[in-house]
Amino acid sequence: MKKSMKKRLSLLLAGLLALAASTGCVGGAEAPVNNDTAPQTSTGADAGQNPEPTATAPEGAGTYKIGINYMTSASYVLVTLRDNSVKVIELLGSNALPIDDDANPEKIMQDIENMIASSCDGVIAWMLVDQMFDPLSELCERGKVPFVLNDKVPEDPATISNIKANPYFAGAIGPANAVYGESVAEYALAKGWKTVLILSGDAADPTDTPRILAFRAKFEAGGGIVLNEAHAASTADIQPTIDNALVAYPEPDFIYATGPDYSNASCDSLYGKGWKTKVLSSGLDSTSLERLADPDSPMDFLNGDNWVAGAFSAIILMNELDGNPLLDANGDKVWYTDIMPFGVPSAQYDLFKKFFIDEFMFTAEELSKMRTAVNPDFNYDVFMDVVKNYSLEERLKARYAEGKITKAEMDAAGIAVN
Amino acid sequence: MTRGVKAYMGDLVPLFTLLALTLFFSAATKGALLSAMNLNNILNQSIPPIIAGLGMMFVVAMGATDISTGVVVALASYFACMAVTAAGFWAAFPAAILAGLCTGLLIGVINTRFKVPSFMITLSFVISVRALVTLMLGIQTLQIAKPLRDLFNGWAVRLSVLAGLVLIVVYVFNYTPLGMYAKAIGENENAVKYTGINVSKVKIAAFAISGVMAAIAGVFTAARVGGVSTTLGTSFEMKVMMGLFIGGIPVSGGMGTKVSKLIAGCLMITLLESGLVLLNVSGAITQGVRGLVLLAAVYFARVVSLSIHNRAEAR
Amino acid sequence: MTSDIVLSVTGIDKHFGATHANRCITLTIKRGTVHGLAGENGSGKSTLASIISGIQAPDCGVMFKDGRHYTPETPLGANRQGVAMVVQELGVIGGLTAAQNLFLGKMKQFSRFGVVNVRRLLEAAHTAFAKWELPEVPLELPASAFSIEQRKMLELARALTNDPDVLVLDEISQVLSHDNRRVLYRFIDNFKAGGKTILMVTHDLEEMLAICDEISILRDGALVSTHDAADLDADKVKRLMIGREVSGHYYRMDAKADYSPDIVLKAEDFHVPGQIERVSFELHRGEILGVCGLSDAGIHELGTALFGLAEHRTGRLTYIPANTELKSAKDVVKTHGAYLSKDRDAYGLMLDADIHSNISLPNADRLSGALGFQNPRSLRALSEQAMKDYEIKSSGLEQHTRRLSGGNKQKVNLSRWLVKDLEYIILDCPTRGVDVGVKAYIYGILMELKRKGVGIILISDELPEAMGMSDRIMVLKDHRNAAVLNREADFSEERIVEVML
Amino acid sequence: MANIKALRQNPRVRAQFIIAAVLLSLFVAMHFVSGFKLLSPGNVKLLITQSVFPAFVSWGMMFIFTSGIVDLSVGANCILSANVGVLLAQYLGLGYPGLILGTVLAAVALEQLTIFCAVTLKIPSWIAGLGMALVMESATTVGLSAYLSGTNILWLDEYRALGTFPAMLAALILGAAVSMLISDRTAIGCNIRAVGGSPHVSGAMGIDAKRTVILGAVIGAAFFGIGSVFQVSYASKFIPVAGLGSLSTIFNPLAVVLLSGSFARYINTSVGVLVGSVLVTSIFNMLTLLGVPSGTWQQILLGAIVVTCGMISGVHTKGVVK
Repeated sequence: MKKSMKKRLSLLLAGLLALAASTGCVGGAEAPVNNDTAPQTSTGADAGQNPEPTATAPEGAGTYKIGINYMTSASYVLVTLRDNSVKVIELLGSNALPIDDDANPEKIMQDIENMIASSCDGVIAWMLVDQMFDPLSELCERGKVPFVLNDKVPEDPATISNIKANPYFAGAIGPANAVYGESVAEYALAKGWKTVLILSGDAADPTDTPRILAFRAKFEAGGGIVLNEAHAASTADIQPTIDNALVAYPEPDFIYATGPDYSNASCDSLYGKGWKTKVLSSGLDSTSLERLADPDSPMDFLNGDNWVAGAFSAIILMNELDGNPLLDANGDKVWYTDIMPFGVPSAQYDLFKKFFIDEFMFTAEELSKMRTAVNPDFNYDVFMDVVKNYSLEERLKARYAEGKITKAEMDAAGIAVN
Repeated sequence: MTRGVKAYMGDLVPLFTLLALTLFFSAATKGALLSAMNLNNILNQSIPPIIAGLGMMFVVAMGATDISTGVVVALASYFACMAVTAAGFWAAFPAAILAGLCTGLLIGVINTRFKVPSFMITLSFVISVRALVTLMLGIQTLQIAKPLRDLFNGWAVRLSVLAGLVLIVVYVFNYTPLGMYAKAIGENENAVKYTGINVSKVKIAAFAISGVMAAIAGVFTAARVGGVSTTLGTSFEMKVMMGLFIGGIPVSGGMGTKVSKLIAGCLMITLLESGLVLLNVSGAITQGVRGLVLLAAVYFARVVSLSIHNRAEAR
Repeated sequence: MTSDIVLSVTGIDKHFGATHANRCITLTIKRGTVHGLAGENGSGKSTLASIISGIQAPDCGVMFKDGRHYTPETPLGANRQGVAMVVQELGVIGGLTAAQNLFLGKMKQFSRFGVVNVRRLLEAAHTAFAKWELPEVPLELPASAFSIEQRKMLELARALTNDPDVLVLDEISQVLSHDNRRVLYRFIDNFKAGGKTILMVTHDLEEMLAICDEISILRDGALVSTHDAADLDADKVKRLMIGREVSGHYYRMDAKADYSPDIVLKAEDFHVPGQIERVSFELHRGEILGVCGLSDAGIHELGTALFGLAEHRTGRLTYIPANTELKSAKDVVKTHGAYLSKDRDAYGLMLDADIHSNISLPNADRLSGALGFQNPRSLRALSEQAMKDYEIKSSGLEQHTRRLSGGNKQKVNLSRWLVKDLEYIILDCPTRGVDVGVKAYIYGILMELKRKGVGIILISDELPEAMGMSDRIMVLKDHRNAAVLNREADFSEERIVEVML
Repeated sequence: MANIKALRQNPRVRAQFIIAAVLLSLFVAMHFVSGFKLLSPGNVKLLITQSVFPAFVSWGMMFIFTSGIVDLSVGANCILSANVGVLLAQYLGLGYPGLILGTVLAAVALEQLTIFCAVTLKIPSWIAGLGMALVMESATTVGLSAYLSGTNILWLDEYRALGTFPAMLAALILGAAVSMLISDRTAIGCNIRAVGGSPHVSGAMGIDAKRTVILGAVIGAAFFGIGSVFQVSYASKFIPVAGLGSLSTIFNPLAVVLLSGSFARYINTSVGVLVGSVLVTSIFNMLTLLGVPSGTWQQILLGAIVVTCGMISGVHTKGVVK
């Protein structure tokens, strides 16, 4: 009896250890982590002396272990944002350590602490709400680890100046959330629609709230009427919430859903009702895009930037770690919250899928050029040009220039090329 | 081995498990686990669950359930932040404690006066109080000012509050009638009632203590993350509960409820979360590995305590 | 099959850890008889009963039933071989209805394609009670709603659904009230008349002598001897059980009521809806006031209500020396009162806690100082003192109460109150489930308390006990105070039963 | 038999009438207040459709919880097994059999893992459930991310006939009938309660406790597996969650189980689950119709209603309440 128990126990433990070890290796398999035992390497100079630079990292550009926190593994939005950072880091020959925050604000701080303790050279930070930025900044300063703000950027002036004063602050980049909402409102007003149901998640979600506020301001100023703002308390509640709202407010002109989960639930709810109601949303996931391309689907408008902030923030951090921070004319770090969303017309869907979803939107070559250590011409202004010009068309043109897209395909997509 | 020693050994099992986990992770991380900075982190991260657990222990000792801890964290930190904004610095703890106390008293009164099972009450609190915080907080940003944050995050306050609370709870739990009654209710509520003890009062007190401790944990949590948000403390109660039960506190409560087990359990969980990051286990799979290791740790502790028990029995 | 020996056990031996519970017991039980097992607490009679019932397996030894090997590995196995039991370890399950409890594990016989025919189940349940003229319990209600007597009747009916040749009854009459005991005795007669056999364990020697045909006496796990009941009397049984001469009486000897005129407790118009109807009485210093009545007369409810645990209680209960009204259990404890519930395991002890915790529980408040501080040493000293003063046999203060014998459990239960200076105490069947030795010991304690001037309310299901110990007896009938009888004048069984009915 | 008849006319029946009357008048009143929307055919269809999942999960949990296992992994289990079913049906081309059998078998198998931890490894069921919830959530997200690109949701595009109204209505009625049949009219239903009540006594009565708990879990998991099939057919997806977010999936069913348990004195538990599920679903629907904001006030009111129901049922509760 006791013997069999012991055997079972040891088997179980052995299995666990193997699992833990194997998953541990996955994280570090591509390049051994050099900084395991080394003290904090906070500047590029230190990291540059790294004894075993990997093949893809040229002279002067170090390899780093970079921590990325992301809210939850269960959201396409947040996972894509994470993956964009991870891909940039990996394409540049460094190692990413993405940590799941378990959808928990306390865990965000805990994860950052743990990243610092596990000798990450830099941190790509995603903070849930404004008040978390100050603690983050202090934490990284104490740990002497450079950090970049990814996607979420604070609005409070005091917080902003605190962060900018932090020597370990590398930059901040995020989408133009208000523009997301406004462009939906503009589109609807142009179509002459008057009534709307808004479907969103948590009633105080920091991403959705500015979008909704901007949308309401614009739409109501244009004479539109918001029938109801429906908030789902959890993912399981999304479907019933929109179902119920559509009983209470039947056949609105359109539904403004703030993200993929909500737009898809809205489409499902409208399915078979035979209403003229359309769905307008943000977030470029494949299901939404396929529905947009389908003339029978109520999905009518989508915008987004494919969560590119994740990629840009990684570039900012890599340059910072190389010892080549991106500084503007005043010597300030990147602080940009206006990444513009774009729409994906159905004619361009196939190309979008190929070059944004199946492949990465930047090539390794493009990325390596965005590193001053490799390409001395790269600087703040060049970077800002890349950011400001970023759009579906611009990206497709770049692929065209590389010969990956034919002229015929570009014409079919309605993009003029010379 | 005498019975006394046996009981003592049984209490030590969670500590052994903790030690085993520590050894494993420090070996696997080549000592990084025990670096000064990481020890700081582990302590830091364990403080809120330990504090909340100190309160929840009273409820668990009675064999009752309190899953409202997470929402009390959110509610209390909301009031703490409001009080700081409105009245100043000093008001944080009183406001939070008052919020926690009221919630706990309410749960206790509904439980004893209206005979509603505590699991049901606290479940409905989880559903509704979270929504209440969302409603009150709305889109405003409630920040905890830097000096206050520094104070709460500073070693002096953090450690002294933790040590103070541990001492107070050890005292109340082991050296006063209240603690004894709470444990006795877990053993046999009727027996307690039939010795002339006002069981309702004890229960209300236990829920109130649980609420107050959750509130204090809430202030520390808010200080750590800089303020309140609507999702603050989400599934925090499950973390605390895991800490309690992994430490070996019986689900049915009673005399086996010990402060040392709670502390060992909470440290184990934090250690696990931290250790996996140090091992570069990343992404969604971390959660699964954590679940498996938790199950293994509980199983291990059970097997060990069983074999100690059997050996003592055989003599 | 026609042999007159239905069951024989040979060389049964059983150890529990260091305890040698049964020592090579060899015993034969004759068909169509009631066979009693007598012995002190811890003499091994319950162990033997549970081995025969298949609850415990013997370390060695064999058993034969109807001349064939009898190997009950489980109670179910025993049932299949014609042995059924009503024992303490196998209660009823509160979440199930009475009918489901009756046929638990036998649902298949009412099932077709796995679906139970509820009507047939209820009919069968009804028949099970009717067949032996047992008082039927509400069949469709969950057993959690039942009183302890109803539960016992249900257990008895459940055992009988197996249609056993041998029925093991372990201390069943202990929980039964006077009238239900009569039902039990009538049943035993009927059962025996059908040529079936009963193996009975009881602490009530008078009862045992009255209904058993043969009595086997156990001491320290070994069989002393087996006798015809006709050859025995109570003193002889006691002597055999204890192994030495014991005084013939353990009740008090004096025939006169003897107590101080000072009143300790005074109840006026004491009323609990549906339980107690306007009861008034006075308890004097040094008085033992017996309380008797039929099963539903409300005697046990009176105890609970006096202790302040009944809901919607009206009327006054006053502690006269301080002239304070007692409204809650706390008031009773504060005025140096105490209460002992009838159901010791459910309402008295924390069975899975150690002796120390159990003794400390009612004294914690009293012994705590500033800031509620309890000195572990003084608590421990108290427990040690209680253990010593009341001769609790155990392996130490850390022993779990569950492992103690019934008598020692009751000593723990009593001693924790007696270690403080009491003014009055309400005892509900204090000798339930304890052996003669402890019984005598408890009566001794009562006399000691009486001498100290403590007022005692002795609620009892056993008339001899009430008559033997009380100065006055209050008889409740239909929740009312029907009469208060005096030791000198009215103490006879006929008189009391007359008032009861 | 007279005895039995008398019992039938006990306060229980009266209480059932009162509860039915209160609920009915609530619905009728709300129908008028909501501008004749609540009981409109379309909305009644919706209410029934939405009730199916919580009802099946509650029935399932009822069987598991009654046997003494508090399993909090049910939500994670539903999500994982539904996605397994969709994967088999659509991506491996197994159609309806794949969807239904795949989901139900996955639910049963996963539940057996939890039960193995709780019963065989003797890990307290709370911990076993939470631990397995962590593992299952992680398995869902990791598994799906390996399979999908451009989204993290596995869509059920075909094989959605079970999500239509007639199927949902039939499911609800059949579910209640089968649950009632199993829990009240079969030996296993009785045994589950017996084991939950006292493993020792039921063991002595020849009931194998371990086997009963395992069987109870099989029945329970089959119920919530079927519930997941209907849910995924109706909503065409079962969005994965992480970080113990699956717990919020079962908050409403948990409330339903507790409610039906506390009204067990008056209403058969299986029927109570049905009524409770429709009620909880309707509360959100009603409040939306009344213009009460979702995500805040609706949840606050649900919490208040659960506690109030608990208080009402607690009026006659005697004895120990934990």
